[in-house]
Amino acid sequence: MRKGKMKEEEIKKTIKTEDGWEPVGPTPMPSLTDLRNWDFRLLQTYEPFYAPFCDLCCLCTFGKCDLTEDRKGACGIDIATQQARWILICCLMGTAAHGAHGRHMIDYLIEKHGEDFKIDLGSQVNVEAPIIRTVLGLKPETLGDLKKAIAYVEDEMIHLVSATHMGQEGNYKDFESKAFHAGMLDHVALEAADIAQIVGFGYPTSVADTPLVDLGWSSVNQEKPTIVVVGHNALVANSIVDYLRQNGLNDQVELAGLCCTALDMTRYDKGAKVIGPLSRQRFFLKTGYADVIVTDEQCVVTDIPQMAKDAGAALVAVSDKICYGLPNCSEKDVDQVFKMVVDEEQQVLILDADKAAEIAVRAAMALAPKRRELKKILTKEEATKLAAKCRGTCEACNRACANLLPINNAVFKTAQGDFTDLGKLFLRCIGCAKCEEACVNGIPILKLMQTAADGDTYKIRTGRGPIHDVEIRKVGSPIVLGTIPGVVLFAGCSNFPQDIYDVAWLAEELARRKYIVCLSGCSAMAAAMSKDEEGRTIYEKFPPEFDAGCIVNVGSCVSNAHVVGAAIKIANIFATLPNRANFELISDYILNRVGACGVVWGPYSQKALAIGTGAVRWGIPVVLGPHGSKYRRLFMSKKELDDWTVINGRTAELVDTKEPTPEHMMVVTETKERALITIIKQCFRRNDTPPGRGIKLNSYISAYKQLIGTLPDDLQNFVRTEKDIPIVYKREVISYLKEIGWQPKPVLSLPTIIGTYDTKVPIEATIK
Amino acid sequence: MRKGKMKEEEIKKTIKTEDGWEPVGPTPMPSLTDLRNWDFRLLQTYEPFYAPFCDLCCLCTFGKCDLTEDRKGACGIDIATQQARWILICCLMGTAAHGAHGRHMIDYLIEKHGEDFKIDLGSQVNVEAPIIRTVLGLKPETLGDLKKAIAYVEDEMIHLVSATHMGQEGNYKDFESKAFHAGMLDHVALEAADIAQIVGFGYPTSVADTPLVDLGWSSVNQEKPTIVVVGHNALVANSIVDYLRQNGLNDQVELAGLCCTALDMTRYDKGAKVIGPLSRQRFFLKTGYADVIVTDEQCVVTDIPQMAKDAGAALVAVSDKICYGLPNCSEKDVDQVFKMVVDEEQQVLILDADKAAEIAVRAAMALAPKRRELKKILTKEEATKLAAKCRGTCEACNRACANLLPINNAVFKTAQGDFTDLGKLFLRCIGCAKCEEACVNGIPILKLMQTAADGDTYKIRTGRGPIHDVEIRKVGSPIVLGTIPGVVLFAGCSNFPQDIYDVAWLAEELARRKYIVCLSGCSAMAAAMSKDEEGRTIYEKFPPEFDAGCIVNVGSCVSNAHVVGAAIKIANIFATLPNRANFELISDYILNRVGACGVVWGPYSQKALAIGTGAVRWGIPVVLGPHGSKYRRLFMSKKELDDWTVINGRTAELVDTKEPTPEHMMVVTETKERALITIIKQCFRRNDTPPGRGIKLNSYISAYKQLIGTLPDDLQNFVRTEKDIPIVYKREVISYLKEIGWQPKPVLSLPTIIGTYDTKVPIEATIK
Amino acid sequence: MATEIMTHPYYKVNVLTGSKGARIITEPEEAARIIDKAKTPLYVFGAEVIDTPVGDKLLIDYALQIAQSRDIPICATAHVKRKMLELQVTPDSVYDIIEIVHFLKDKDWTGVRGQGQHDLVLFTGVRCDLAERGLATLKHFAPHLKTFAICRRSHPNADYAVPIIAKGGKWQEYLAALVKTLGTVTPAA
Amino acid sequence: MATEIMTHPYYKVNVLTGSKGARIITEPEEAARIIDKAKTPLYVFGAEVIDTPVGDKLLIDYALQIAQSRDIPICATAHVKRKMLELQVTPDSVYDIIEIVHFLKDKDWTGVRGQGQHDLVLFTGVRCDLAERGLATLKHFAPHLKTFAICRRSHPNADYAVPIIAKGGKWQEYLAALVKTLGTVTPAA
Ligand code: SF4
Ligand code: SF4
Ligand code: SF4
Ligand code: SF4
Ligand code: SF4
Ligand code: SF4
Ligand code: SF4
Ligand code: SF4
Repeated sequence: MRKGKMKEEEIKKTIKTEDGWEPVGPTPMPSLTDLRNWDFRLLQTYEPFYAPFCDLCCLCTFGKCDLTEDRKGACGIDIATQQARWILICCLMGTAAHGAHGRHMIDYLIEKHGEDFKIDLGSQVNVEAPIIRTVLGLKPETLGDLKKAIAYVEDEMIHLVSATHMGQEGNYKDFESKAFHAGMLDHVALEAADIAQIVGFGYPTSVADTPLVDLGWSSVNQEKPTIVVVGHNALVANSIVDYLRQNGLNDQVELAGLCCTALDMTRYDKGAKVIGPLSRQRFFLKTGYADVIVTDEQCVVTDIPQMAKDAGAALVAVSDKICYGLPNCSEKDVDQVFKMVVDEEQQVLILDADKAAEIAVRAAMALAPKRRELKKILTKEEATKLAAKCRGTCEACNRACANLLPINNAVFKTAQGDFTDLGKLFLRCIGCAKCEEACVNGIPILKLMQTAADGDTYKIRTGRGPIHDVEIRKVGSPIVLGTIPGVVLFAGCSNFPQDIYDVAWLAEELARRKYIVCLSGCSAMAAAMSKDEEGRTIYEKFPPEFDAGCIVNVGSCVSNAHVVGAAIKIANIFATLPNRANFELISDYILNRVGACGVVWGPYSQKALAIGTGAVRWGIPVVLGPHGSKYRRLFMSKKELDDWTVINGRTAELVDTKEPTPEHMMVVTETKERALITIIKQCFRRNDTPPGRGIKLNSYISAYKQLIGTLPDDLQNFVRTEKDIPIVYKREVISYLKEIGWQPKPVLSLPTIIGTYDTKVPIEATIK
Repeated sequence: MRKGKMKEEEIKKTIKTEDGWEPVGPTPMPSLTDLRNWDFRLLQTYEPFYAPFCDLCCLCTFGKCDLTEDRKGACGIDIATQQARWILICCLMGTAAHGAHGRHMIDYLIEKHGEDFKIDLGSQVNVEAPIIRTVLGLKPETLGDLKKAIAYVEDEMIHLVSATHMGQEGNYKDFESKAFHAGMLDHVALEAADIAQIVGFGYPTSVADTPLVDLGWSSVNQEKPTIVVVGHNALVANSIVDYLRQNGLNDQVELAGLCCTALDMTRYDKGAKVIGPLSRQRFFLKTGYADVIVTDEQCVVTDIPQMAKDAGAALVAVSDKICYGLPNCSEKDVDQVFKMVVDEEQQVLILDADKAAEIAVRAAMALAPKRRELKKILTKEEATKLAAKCRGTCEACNRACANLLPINNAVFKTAQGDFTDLGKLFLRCIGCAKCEEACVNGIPILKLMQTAADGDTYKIRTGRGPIHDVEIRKVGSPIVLGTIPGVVLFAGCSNFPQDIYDVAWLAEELARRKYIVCLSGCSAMAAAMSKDEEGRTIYEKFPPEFDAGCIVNVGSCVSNAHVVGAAIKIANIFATLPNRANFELISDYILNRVGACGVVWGPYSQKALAIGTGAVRWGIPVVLGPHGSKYRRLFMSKKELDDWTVINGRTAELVDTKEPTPEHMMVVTETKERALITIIKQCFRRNDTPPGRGIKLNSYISAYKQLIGTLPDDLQNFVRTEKDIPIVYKREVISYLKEIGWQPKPVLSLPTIIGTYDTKVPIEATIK
Repeated sequence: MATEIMTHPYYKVNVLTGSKGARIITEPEEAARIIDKAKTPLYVFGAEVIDTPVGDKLLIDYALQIAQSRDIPICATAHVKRKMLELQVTPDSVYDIIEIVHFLKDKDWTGVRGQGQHDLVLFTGVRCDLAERGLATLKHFAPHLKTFAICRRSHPNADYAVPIIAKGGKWQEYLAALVKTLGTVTPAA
Repeated sequence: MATEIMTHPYYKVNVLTGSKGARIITEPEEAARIIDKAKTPLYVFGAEVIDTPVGDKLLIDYALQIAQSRDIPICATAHVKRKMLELQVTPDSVYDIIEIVHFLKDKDWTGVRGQGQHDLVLFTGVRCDLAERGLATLKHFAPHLKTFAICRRSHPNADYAVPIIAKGGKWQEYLAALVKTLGTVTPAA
């Protein structure tokens, strides 16, 4: 529905229009269709690419409907639209996960500190919430304001979920527009959630060189009572820290975590340990090192109750999202619950953070002495024996592997006492446990891996949160000119196709080439698992300031917001474009002028899909690893065959740039080699000055030569004039260009697509 | 999270605790886990029955995961839990559809009338919103209060959607509890939406004998310019009525509708026509009778743009849920849009109700004269000729049919000039068009059906909205005693397995037996499509007052709320149980004492699933037609093998009733015969007095004998003492009972399951 | 070595999306062997047995013959019992289709004759989409028994299924041969 | 008449959930015929051709021989080009796998040699899950061409697929026979 007057008044009130930090732009708190024209403009260049996972639709009782060969469902839907609907459903799961997480966090902190608790991100951060400012038009000043941001997400969500019902949206483009909306809402939720926890828990902010903390499964001291927190919401983990501190138990109890809860917990307590990403959950929990397992929410493998039982560990579930059918002990007396947990070996649900924390600590201390025997991993001899039945031939394991790994050979070698291959396999294993389940001889393959895995400990820098305004001022110009070749964010999950080291390799290759490299979540953890000859991880080797050649851990998944925020801040702080309720203006700026690129090398989750989809709406291209093809949708141009006409902001004239940049908005690459090249390319922008483009091309050519051995095959697409050509390669490039009949292309200093579609944003707004 | 103090304060404010109409019960605005113990108690007796539609899970990029033979997904999920997750996803789609609909309706009406517009449902209705009162604890007095109800739905929804993400909930019972929550929220949304439209548009309320209006495709006068509205949200349809009235065009333009929009539009204007339910959409739109098609939202077949094009009709989409990729003309000048639609034959999206209404009317008037030729259906000769290629042997049509119909023979006969079979087929056709698509000879089967279909016009009573308090007072006692044998609601969609007449048959059989029979939505329409020898539909034959032997059309899908509301009101008004924030108390009362049963004979939609799932949480059993098995989940007891212990409210003692009532909470039946028997049985309640049970058993036995030919095979389960046995069958029954060794069972006057599980509701509360 | 399983039954709404599909029992003799081997079989009669003609007979005629050849207890679903009584046969139990499936899931159920859970369940005449759902339930949740869909539209979710038999004549032949084989072979044990 | 299609490839994550599955080309000779009949074929080399041993050779050796037998243009994905250059072959085009699939969807695309869209696309050495996704894309959105997955793990979403060949030796035999047949049969047209 079009917004009526009352709705408009309501919005004005919500965003405190009178608060005159900037005039309110055209799209305050945009609803479903408000940015649809922008979306359609993007889709015109970047066509959705669908890879159906199933020929059918099974969503309603008219089905299953066969959608092959132009068949339509009983409802009339076609295969492309069905894929797009699916994408929307998945994006909504992601957005909801973050939104609910944010809501929970904010409600909790409001209970603790009150609605009026001030948002203060320290002396270095004045533009505290670039996403919320741009999307809603609200400058959040208190926790209560963050709640408004989440309420907006909630309000929009119901409409989006509604659209997925049978007999609703009938066009794939509109589903994609709605998915973009979900993605954008996701970013609002991310930002609100991370700001809330930063201010509410006093996480680091306005510092770049946050502490280095221990990472790796061996960093856990199995001599001590051990609590392992698993999930994405550090609220209870932080309560455990508080309880330990209050009771002087810090040194006596080991607190470690898996996934983002671990990362966020280290922002609260640098003594906490990070075991690793999602892929390490089963692997670690099966060691039995944990005396108490605390599950919160998101990306928590659902068979933890069984694993806890097998390992003789206590399980405390603390989220209404994951209740495992357990008795709800939230209102019970602590001693009574303690008894249930320790004496009766019951697994429990406790939705009270303080109570859960106390139980976890007390149970760990009570259980640890009895569990000594259970904390052993297999000796090589035992492992060899267990592997003995494997002849390496049946391959049932391989066929079941979610990562297509050659398990048979590794297990067979293990049976011979050779653990090398299994050790290598472990580095590619995503921890799905399907091999074990499939093994016809019941070999406990994950347990064998524990024996094969090295026991190193690594250093990871704790998440630093928002990028500082002053950093933005410094890098804004070189980024927009192109002389800093790009800002790359490695986000998301550990569903890596290849070695766990890939992310570290990619990050390092880029940092070496002076890209600004940021990491978050499981990627940030994985990148820490690789050391150079001197034993240093990339966090120790590269500077933590947001500048050319840095390695920045922004934090957990919710911290991804800050990198998108940095792109917005470049437009807002550096280029002084107004961002208040000005989504299109800012996104157009990013798309055309900010060489940013998101990478999800191990895409798995619906959350990562939502984040990626949101990034695309902001004009930030996304590069995915091969598992990303199972998301079923990408956004790709037809390269030089497409129309790349934009508007010259200065003259308001249409100019056919003939330059496919950014080339794709969401693309999958198969190998890390190809990923590197693609990332570099996705950082090209139309706005690049010749020196800037020269630097970017220099990266591109050097990487291409290094990995593929020749000049890039599509180099001609990105050289606009001879001035773009990097000096070192000048002769070679010119001769190549001549050979293939290259023609110069226009260079625009103020490119924009505003004005190439129906929008309320005037072209003039783009040049400030 | 457990609710904190601030949250509790916020809730108190929202529900105006100080407003002392009743003390606030234990669960005001319950969140995800607040009613979990109640749910688990239900699930203990009524186990989820899963019928997986697929062996795999394809929800994240770790998949597809094979879940057969106890295999788990990479995330650890098992097949049962995966089904339950799917159910939750589908329920959420339904809840969101109604919630977003309600939000849209309420926002629109607030724009029109203001937030403080009073809710007044007339002299007969004082308990205006039993569901909202019971669930939230709020007595809504204004449109603004209804908005609060929807806001509550929105707030809860994000958490539920979150739980469907990979790596969240890991137990099927908890997924079902969340699905119950979604279903209950759905009911809140239904009630809010229908109350809003009743008061905002002045729909009938506090009258029982609402007008009889025309139904059937032939009721549309194809001589006049014709607008056909399709969907579930009558907002724009009502604007069209307004526009026609304001411009004195009522008599000149034909306004007709398909699905619930049609029903709701006749509540606004009794001159509007109802074409029919969802199953008639394609059938009718292919006649070309519509000059302008207006699509709003929900259950709108997604290939309408193509059908409109084929029929040369204009298409105006008016909802942000269904935009079809069309240009958004909401802000354009009306004349300009008129030109686009009429001259340029463009299909358009208009999100402004008044503008859409004006365009629809003006376009219809402009197009009608040119479209005369297009409004023809095939002559028998033409149809015979088109069918000629069919030899009836390839059966491609049959194999594709979503309703498993024998199309080949009917088409083959048509080719011989005999339309009888095709006419009969039409009555079983659900309009999926798959036959047509599959036909190897490209025979336009739906168009042939137009020729074969009879052209009768029928009468349906317009939706009457809420049941009156005075009616409740009258029927409360006989219902609770059992002397009115039951309240049956036929709700939902037209995905009927058998003849469209089935619902009319079932309704009539029950009304004859003095059940209170209510209908809504597509079922209400379908039931109108059957006439007796005197040409009367059931709406003409049976009284419209909510009393024994009535036939009540409550209205559209959102009006279903009023039947659940009636059950609540029986507890609240008749039995004077407090309902404010007292979900468990009221549901326990319904489960044990109110013989209500919901029937969805043609279940198809996620909305119907949400409604049904919600009903179960309220203690109302649901009977589904066979397509309901494709929902994948039912709730069934093991009959006499289960433990049927309840508490005697008077003595607070446990009593093993040995009586499986209600027997199942969600069950599928294959045939209408079996459905009738099952519905009758599902109306049994533990609270039935012997005379009441006698009356119910009388129905049961008579129906069983009529349809199956013997005494019921499970009669012994439901005869508690000899006093229960209906006089007419006394001898026969007693001899049967003897034969099988029946033993008497206890009869409880105040049965309750409160107290058989962990709850805050004291047993004493159940006896008032 | 590419595993091929039955995935496409007669009805498209029943296409198998999965990894475990029925074994197709092309030969009636093989069908007879499967039935013969069962120790505690059950035969579920669906509503369609009543009025589905098979040549000059009704489906129920063949189903009854099969049941009687091995004294297989019958569960009459829907309103099938009425017709059975007309034919002078009393069903061993009356449950609706979903109810009997629900009981079959429980491995400790005592079966319709109280002699223990069934090891093979035959289905005939259940509406095909509904049958397919019930078979899916049993496939996943009743590992303790096998299902055999004696239906010419074929059922991928069963353990054993008849191939699609389009022609009425062939179907009658199949059923007749099955009955005949059951009649000639001496019952196992 | 129960339609049986290939649904179970080597990898479980690639199980077909659908209604349109590959034809299994069991005989290398038939594979050769399919390739031979194509008018404008294309061969897509995936990253794994580089380092996957096939007996004493590499996968790329066979792939190259197949391509060269009919002058089939090659699209080198990932970083395959490097290896090809080492082998003194220049690929006709360099796109990453998803990019080439994207172009193949467009029936008006001129193909890698500018001579029109391809009618048959061979794939070898693409990571199996990714290949399966690309093949699904083409199955649904490129009705104008056929795909042939020359991969011993088998691909249900292709139009033509090799059966699962577990043993390395057999796989080498298959490839060798294919190359040999292509070498002996005179190219069509
Ligand atoms: S969409 Fe997924 S769940 Fe549905 S049939 Fe296909 S693979 Fe199975
Ligand atoms: S939503 Fe449409 S395509 Fe999917 S099962 Fe239902 S009718 Fe078929
Ligand atoms: S646990 Fe690792 S090795 Fe085993 S199947 Fe999963 S990804 Fe493959
Ligand atoms: S399934 Fe087990 S026995 Fe077979 S190859 Fe794999 S590890 Fe060895
Ligand atoms: S990065 Fe991905 S897998 Fe890791 S914790 Fe975040 S969402 Fe989960
Ligand atoms: S959600 Fe779980 S079962 Fe489903 S595809 Fe992902 S890992 Fe597999
Ligand atoms: S349109 Fe009717 S007859 Fe045709 S396939 Fe659908 S339900 Fe069957
Ligand atoms: S598909 Fe067409 S030709 Fe074949 S039987 Fe059906 S109506 Fe006749």
